[in-house]
Amino acid sequence: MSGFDKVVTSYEQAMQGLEDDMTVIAGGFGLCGIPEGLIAQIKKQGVKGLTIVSNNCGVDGFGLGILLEDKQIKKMVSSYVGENALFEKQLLNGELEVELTPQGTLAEKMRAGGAGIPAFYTATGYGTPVGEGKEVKEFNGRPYILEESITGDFAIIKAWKADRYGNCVYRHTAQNFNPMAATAGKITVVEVEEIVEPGELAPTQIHTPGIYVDRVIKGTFEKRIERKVLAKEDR
Amino acid sequence: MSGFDKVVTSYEQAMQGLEDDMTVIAGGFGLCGIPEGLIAQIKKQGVKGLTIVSNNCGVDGFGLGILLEDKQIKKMVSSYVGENALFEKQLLNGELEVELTPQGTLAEKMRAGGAGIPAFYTATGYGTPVGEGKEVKEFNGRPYILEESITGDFAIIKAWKADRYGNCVYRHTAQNFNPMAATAGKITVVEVEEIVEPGELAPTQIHTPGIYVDRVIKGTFEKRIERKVLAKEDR
Amino acid sequence: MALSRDQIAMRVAREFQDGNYVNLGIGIPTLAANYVPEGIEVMLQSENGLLGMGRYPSEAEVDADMINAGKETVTAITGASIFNSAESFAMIRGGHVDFTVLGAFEVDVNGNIASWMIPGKLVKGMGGAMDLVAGAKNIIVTMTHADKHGNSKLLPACTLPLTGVNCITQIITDLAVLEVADGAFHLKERAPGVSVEEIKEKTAGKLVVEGDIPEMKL
Amino acid sequence: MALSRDQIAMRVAREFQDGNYVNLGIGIPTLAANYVPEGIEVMLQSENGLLGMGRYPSEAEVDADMINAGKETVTAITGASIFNSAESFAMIRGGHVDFTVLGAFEVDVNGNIASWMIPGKLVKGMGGAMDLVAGAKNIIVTMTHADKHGNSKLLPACTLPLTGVNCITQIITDLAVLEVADGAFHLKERAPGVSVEEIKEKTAGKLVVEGDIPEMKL
Repeated sequence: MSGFDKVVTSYEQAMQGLEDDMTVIAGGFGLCGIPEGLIAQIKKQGVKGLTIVSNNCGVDGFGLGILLEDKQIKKMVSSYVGENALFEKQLLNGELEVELTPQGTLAEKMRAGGAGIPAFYTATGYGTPVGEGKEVKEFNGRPYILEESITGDFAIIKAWKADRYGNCVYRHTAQNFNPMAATAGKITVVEVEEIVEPGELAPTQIHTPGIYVDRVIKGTFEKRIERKVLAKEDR
Repeated sequence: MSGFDKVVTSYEQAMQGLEDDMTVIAGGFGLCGIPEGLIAQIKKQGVKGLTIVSNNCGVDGFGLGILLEDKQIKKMVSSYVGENALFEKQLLNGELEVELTPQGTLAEKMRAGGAGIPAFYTATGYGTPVGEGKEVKEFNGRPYILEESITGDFAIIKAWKADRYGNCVYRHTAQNFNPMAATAGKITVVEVEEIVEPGELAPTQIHTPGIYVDRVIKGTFEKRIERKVLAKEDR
Repeated sequence: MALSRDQIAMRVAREFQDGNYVNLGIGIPTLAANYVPEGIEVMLQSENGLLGMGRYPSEAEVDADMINAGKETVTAITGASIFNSAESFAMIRGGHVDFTVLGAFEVDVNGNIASWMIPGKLVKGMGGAMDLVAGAKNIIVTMTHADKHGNSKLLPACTLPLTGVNCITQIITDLAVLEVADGAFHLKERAPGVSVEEIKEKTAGKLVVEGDIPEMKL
Repeated sequence: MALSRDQIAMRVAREFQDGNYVNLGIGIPTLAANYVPEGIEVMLQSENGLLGMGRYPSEAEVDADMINAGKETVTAITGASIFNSAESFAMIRGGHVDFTVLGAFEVDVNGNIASWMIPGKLVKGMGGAMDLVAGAKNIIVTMTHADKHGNSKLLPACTLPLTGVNCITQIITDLAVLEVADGAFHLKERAPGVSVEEIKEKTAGKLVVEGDIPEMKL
């Protein structure tokens, strides 16, 4: 009766099956809500030629940025990048390809990928470089562009708590892209702060139902803050 | 500073602005999670020619079924209907029009309507009567049909609790279509069992953020059960 | 002898593997939940928004806010999750549900299925059936092999309006287990005591019979 | 005299009505939150998934899991809601956010905006800006009227790659408040002490000046 127990105990198990040239969808916004240990494991495994789909690419030395160090990333699909010098360098060298995608379109592409919607129309990006070469159709007199969904070989997710069945909840704004990314991976791996027993999470309050999750691992997190800004009286 | 206080105290206020020939999107699945008092108010107002978008049309004498009594409904957009004799009669008489829509497509059309997605592709219904006349496009060798989103002049919603800002939570499976319907109304009215103060609902546990909600009213509910089935030992 | 409804359900349940997420349609499919083999756990998805559907409630547990896709009162298992209809069909359409079991009026050799509409009769709607047949990874159709007049329901081409195209790969009837591939039904098992001849006779679509056809284990 | 950054923000804040949901971009737009008029409440949406963004945290309140769209540590107000990025942009794209305030490099007489990409410079990305300009009901662009070399940013046609087309209706600069309609900028208000002549001179796109142009109230 272990079919629903998604817990694994080593990072090797967590990322087993990851190979060169695969597509990995990663949750997180900036350095908030990122699966730190899973990213470290990808670096350790040394796989190359990865396409990474994630809103950002971390910073120098932290987050997805560490995968640049050994040139493991072939292509980034993101809405905002370049918070790191190494990224900039590899991009200008032509060692790294970037597909810039509007943030909302990126979130919707992941959701659509997980939901069996191969494509959808959006006004976002029409008439801009993002719309170039894409199908245009008018609805109620307004032009929209057709955007295709995204799925990945792996999805790597950071949640707050998960139960053994893979049901997840996220903490504060560390939710961000994680729930959509979790639906869009052929293999979805969740790194959590705490593993709880089934029943501890209220059924209506689960953000990611376990059906989307293949593996759960308990991690430890540095949770580096990108921009610490304090209230005036505390500065 | 009353701009975010969505609470109204009468059903007249709750449904103010509803007129003949409008489109109303209603949450609920069968008789579960339906805004009983808002439906009663529509009957009382006596508006005619309504298009109602809802997964079902209630039963004789309860739920949306009561709007058939005075022939207020011109058209139903639903996935499953005909649990009531009056519905069947009006349909066969040609007094009522029905647009049958697959359940998942219906849910997605409401979500898309609220999310500014005018249309999306789905495999559901391809090659069936549902797909007739719709645009077909292949993705990865599989044909999909283009489905357009749905929005309404009003959305009527049943939630468990809402705060004054309109943040809502749903109880058990009474959630169903309510969250999507809530996003797709020009005016969204929520009938709840309990009104709580802002802050009583945990921010990450809110199912429908108040931005989608225009009016909140406290109702009382009969909560009729359509099919009471008991465990064998209790029959 | 032809299988009973419960026996068909028993045979269906033998397809389940430990850890499968399963959506069971109304009727025979629902019965399959009663026959999940020892040592195997499946989690039931109900398309109104419940993953981890449990047994029917006791009188004290009855709650109008807790129903299944058949609008019956129901309970949730420990570890269940509850969500909205868009999320529920995202699971289904997105291929996250491992098995869907549902009934049908007709199935044909191309894997087409008709299950929701009989012209001339009142059409109540397709509910979630079209989404389920378009989305699940594996679909099992359960039905009687022939209607009460003896007319085959396994056809060269469906005659009724379709629920889905090219989507059915497995059929479990009161007489046989069949796979659908390459424009034919492939006979895999027969009900205890039912002859290959009888199955041939009641299968209107092209039937492939290769080698010895074993009797079903229930 | 040309307005300071804070004065532009003050003028922006006068556009807000009680009960508005507002998304403020980085820079001058963010400052507008400090100048919301007495008796008016707005709720701030941050596109990383927070409705009801509050002030910056005290040292004790700092939490790596609580940030805004600018990746700054932040707090939530009582009655806030937190959700995923798809839901956040459903709000934006679906037109549920009343106001978006954002900066720009250029705006033109057709309401086109360029704000994210300068060819030859490293392109960091559009983030959520394209979704915001495509989705919000009302968009206010805040920027200096001209660049530091004196070149107008209000053009007959944008020269840089666009962020959105036909979407800008209101511009608040250090010199003026303008509306965009019918292929022209319409001057509505001027900064205290700034002449219509100066505004004409620094507006490269067609400018319509009708009647007396009042000074802004801050």
